[in-house]
Amino acid sequence: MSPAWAVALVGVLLMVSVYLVAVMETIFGLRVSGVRGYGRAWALPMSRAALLLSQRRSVTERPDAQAWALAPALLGGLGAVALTAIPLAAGVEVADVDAGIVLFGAALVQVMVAVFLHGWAANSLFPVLGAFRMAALALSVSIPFSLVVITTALPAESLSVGLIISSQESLWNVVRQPLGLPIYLITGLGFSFWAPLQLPDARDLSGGTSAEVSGAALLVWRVARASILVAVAAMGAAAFLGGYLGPWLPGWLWMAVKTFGLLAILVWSGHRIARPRMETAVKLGWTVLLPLALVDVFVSGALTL
Amino acid sequence: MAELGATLTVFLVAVVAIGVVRWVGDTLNPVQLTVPERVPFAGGFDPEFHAWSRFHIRWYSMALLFLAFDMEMVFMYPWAVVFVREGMISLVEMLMFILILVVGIVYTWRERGFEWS
Amino acid sequence: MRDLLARLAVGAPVPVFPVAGGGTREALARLRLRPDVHLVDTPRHAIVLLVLGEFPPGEIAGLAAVHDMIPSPRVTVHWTPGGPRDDVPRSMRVDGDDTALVAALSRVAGEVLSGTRASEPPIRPDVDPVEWRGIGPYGHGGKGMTGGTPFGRPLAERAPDRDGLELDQLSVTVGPWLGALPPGLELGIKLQGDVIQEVEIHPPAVTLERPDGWVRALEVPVPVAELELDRARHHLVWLGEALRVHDLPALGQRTLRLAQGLTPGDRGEVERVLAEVRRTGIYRLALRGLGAVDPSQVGGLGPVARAAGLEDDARLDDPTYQELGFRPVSHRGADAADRWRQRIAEITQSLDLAGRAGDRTAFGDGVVEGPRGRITSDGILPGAVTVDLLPELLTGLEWGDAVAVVWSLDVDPTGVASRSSPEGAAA
Amino acid sequence: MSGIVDFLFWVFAVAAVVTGWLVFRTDSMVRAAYWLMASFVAVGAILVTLDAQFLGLILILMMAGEMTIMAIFMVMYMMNPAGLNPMTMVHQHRTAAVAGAGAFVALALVGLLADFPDRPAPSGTDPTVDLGVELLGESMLVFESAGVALLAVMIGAIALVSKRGRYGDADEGSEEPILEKTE
Repeated sequence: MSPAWAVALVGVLLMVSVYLVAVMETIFGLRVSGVRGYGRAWALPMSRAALLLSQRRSVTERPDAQAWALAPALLGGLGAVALTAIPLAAGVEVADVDAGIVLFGAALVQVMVAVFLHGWAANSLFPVLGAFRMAALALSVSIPFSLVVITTALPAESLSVGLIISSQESLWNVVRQPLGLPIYLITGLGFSFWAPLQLPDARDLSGGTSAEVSGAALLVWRVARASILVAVAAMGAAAFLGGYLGPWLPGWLWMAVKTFGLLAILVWSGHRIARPRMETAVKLGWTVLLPLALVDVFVSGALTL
Repeated sequence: MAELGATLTVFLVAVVAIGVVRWVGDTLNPVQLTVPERVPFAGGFDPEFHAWSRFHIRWYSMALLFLAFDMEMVFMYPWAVVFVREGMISLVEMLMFILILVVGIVYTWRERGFEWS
Repeated sequence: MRDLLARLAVGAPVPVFPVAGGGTREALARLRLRPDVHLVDTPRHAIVLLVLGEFPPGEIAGLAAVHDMIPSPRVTVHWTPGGPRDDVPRSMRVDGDDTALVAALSRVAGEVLSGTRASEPPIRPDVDPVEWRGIGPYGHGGKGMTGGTPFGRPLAERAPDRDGLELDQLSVTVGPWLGALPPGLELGIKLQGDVIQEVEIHPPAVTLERPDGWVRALEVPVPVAELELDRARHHLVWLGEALRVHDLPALGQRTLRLAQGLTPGDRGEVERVLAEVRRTGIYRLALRGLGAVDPSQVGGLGPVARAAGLEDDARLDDPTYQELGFRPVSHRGADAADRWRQRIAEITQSLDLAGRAGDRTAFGDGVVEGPRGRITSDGILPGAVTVDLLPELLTGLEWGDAVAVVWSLDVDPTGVASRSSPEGAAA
Repeated sequence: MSGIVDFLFWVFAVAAVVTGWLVFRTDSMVRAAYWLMASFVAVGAILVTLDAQFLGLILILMMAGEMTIMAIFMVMYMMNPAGLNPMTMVHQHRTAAVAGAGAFVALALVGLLADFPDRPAPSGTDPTVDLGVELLGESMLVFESAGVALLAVMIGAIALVSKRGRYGDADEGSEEPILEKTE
C-alpha cells in the first residue's frame, strides 16, 4: 500500500475506533453504575477533548521535558504501527510483511518504554511509582503474550498475519487453541495498561504516570493509550477469530464486528473485574499465565501435527 | 523493506500528529508557569526531595528471569515457522528446551522471587 | 477557536478537585453521583477547586499549594458553613443545597473556560523554595555528585534497607488532599522504591466529624430502625469510596446511589450489588492477606474487631437488640479481605434489623455501637484508635497495598482530633 | 526504489552512531539506557533495510525489555540516577580513546580488506525458515545447550539476589565488611 493511503487509512481507523472506545467506556460505566439513558455518551468524548484542549499543560519543577513530550507521541506511534501489521480485509494490508507478528510484538513491547518515560519524566513521586509499575507489569505479561501469539503461527507455518488469517479458513484459532484468546486478552490489557490492569495509571497513585499531566498532553496520552487497546483488539480478531473471514458479509465488516466485539469485552472487563495488587499481577503473569501459555503451545502444537 | 516503508511513514505521521495537537494546546494556553504552579503533587505539601532517587525495585529476580526468557522467545519464532514441516522432532525438541527453562521459574517461585512487600 | 472549544467543553462534566473538610462525607458521596460534576484525584486534572466542610481555625493546610497546582483556567468555589475564607483570593461562595452547588460549578467553569471570568492567579509567591540559581559549578545549586540543592531540592538521603542494601530513602508527606486517601489524612512516610519503610501520622487537616445521630444515642434511646439504616448507609458510602480507589468507580457509584434514601425494602437491590462486588474478585486479587491486625489491638473497633474474630459489639449488651435476637457476624482472617466481607455482611444484617425493629428504641446509657466501633461518653471516637494502627500495619507494604489497608480500616482522620484539644487539632 | 533504501540506510546508520554517542553525553541513567536502545533500534532498522526483516524486528522487540531492565538497574544502583548534578559518564579517557580508535580501525580493516563471499540468496527463500531448520537440525545441540546455559544463568542470578529464600535470610550469620582502613 502506498504510504499516503496507509496514513489516511490508519489515521481514520484509529480516530474512529478511539472515539468508539471512549463512547463504550462511558456506556459501560453508566450501565454498571445503574443509570439508564446513554444518549449523552456519544457527544461526551468530544466535550471532554475540548475541555482538555482548553486547559493549560502542566510542568513540574525539574522534569525531563523531552522525554515527557516524547512519551505520548511514541505511544500513539506504536499503536499506529501495530495496526499496520494487521490485514483489515482480504488484501487490504498496510504492511504485508513476512514477520508480521514480530512487527506487532515489537510495537507492543515498546509500549513499556513510552509509559516508563511518561512516568519517570515528571520527577514526581506518584508518576515515578507508576513508571516502575509499568516495567514490572509489562515484563510479567510479555512472555505469555508472545507465546500465545506465536502459537497462532504454528498452523500457518508463517509469521505473516495475512497467512495466519488464511490458515483459519477451516477452523478459527480460538477453537484450535482455546487457552490462547483469554491469555492474549489479559496480557493485551496489561500492555495497554487498561482497567483492570491499569496499575501504572491507577487511582491509588492518583493517576500514576498521568498524575502530573493536564491539558492537551493529557488528551494525547489518553488517545494514544486507547489506540494501543484498539490494536490489541484488532490483532486478537485477526489471530484468533479469523479476521476478515466469514460468510455473507464483506470481509472488512467482519473484521470490524470482531474487533469491536473484542473491544467491548476488554472495556467491559475494566468495570467488572478488580484491579489486582502489583504483586498478584506479577505472580499471575509468571506462575499462572506463563505455564498456561506453555501448555497452550504444546497442546495446540501436538494437535496441529 | 518496501512493505515497511508504509509502516515507517505511518509511525512518523502519528508522532508528528500528536506533537501538533500538543503544540496547538500550548498555543491556545501558553505554558509559562510560576514556581508554585510547578510543585509536584503529593497531596498538598511540597516535596522535601527530588522524586528521582535510587529506586529500589523488589522484583529484580523477576527482571533477571525475564532476560533469560526473552532469549528463549527469539528461538520460538523460527521454530513456529518450521514446526509443521519438521513434525514431531520439533515438538519434542522445543518441549525439552522449555522444560529446562521452566525449572528456572519453579526455582524462582520457591525462592519467593515474585514477592516483594 | 477558544470560543468553539469552550462551547463544546460545556457538555463535559466539570472536573472538580475537592478539598473536603469535616462533615462532608455524605455531601461528597452525593456529588459523585452528579453527572455534571467529576471529582478528580489530582489537581492537575481539575478546573474548579471546591472547598467544602469545616476546618480547624487558621489556614487550611495545603490548600494554597493545591490551588496553584490546578492548571489555568482555574477557579475556586467555597461551600463551607463558615463563609468564604481569606486563604484563597477572589473566592466564590455558594449557599444552598447540592443542586445550587452543581449549578454554580457548571456556571463558573463555563465562565472561566470561555474567558468571561479571569483565571485565578497563583496564591503563593513566585520564589524558589531554596535559592539555587547561579550557585555551584554549573549554576544549578548542586554540589559534587549528590550534594547541594540542585534546582531547589536536595536528593534523597541514603538508609539501610531490608534487603541488605543501602539505597535511597525518600521522605515525603502525602495528603491531606490525596484522592487515594480519606480526605484530611496526612501521613509522613519514608519510601524505598515502592515500599513503605516508616509511617508517621500527622494531625488531621480537618475538624472533627461528630457523628451526631450516634452521639445523641449516648444520652437518649434512639429508634433502632433509624440507627441500623444509618449504619448500613455508612457502610455503603464506605464501600462506594473504597471501590472508587480500587478503580471500580462505576460500581462505586451504584453503591453510593443505593445509600441515598435507603430503606429496609431495598434489601434485594443491595444484595445484588454486593454480589457484584464479590464477583469482581476483589478479595482474591486485591485484598487477601493484607494488613492482618492483632485481635488484641482492635477491641472496640466494631467491624475491624469482628473481622478479627472478636464478638465485640455493644449491641450485645442492649436489651432491645437482645429482644431482636441480634447475633454479631464475625470473620476470622483479620485481614483486609475479611474487613470488607465483615462490613458487607453487616450491611444486609443492618437492613434486616431495621426491617424487623418496628419502633423499638435502643441505647441511651453512655455506650453506643457506631459504624466504626464503640462510642462512649468520654468523647474519644474509634477513628482515633484506627489511625494509631496505621504505622505498624503500613510499614513494609507496597504503596498500593498500603492504600488498600487504609480503606479496609475505614480510617477516619478526624478521630484523632477527638482525642486532642481543639488547639492540638489545629496545630 | 533502491535510492530510497540507500537513503534510509544512511539515515539509520547515522542515527545509530549519533544515539550511541549520546549515551555518553547524558547525565541521566534512564536517558543513557534509552539512547542505547535507540541505537539498537536504528541497527534493527538497518537490518530491515538489508532485507533481514525478522532479525531486525526481533532486535527491536527484545531491546525494549532489556534496556528497560538496564535503566531500572542503573537507577537502582547509581548515585544521582537522573543526573540532577551534572557528571561525566566517561572515565579513563586515554584508555577509552585508544581502545575505541583501535577497535574502529580493526573493524574498518576487516570491512575493507576481507574477501566477502558473493553468494546472492536465491529469491523466494525465507531466512526465518532457514533459521528454524538450522535450529532443529544441525544446530540442535547448540540450541539445547543454550537452554541449559540459560537455566544456569537464571538459577545463578536468583541464588545471588534472593535474600529471603526458603532457607531463611541469605546474610544470616554474615558480617558487614569493614570499610575503614586499619592502620
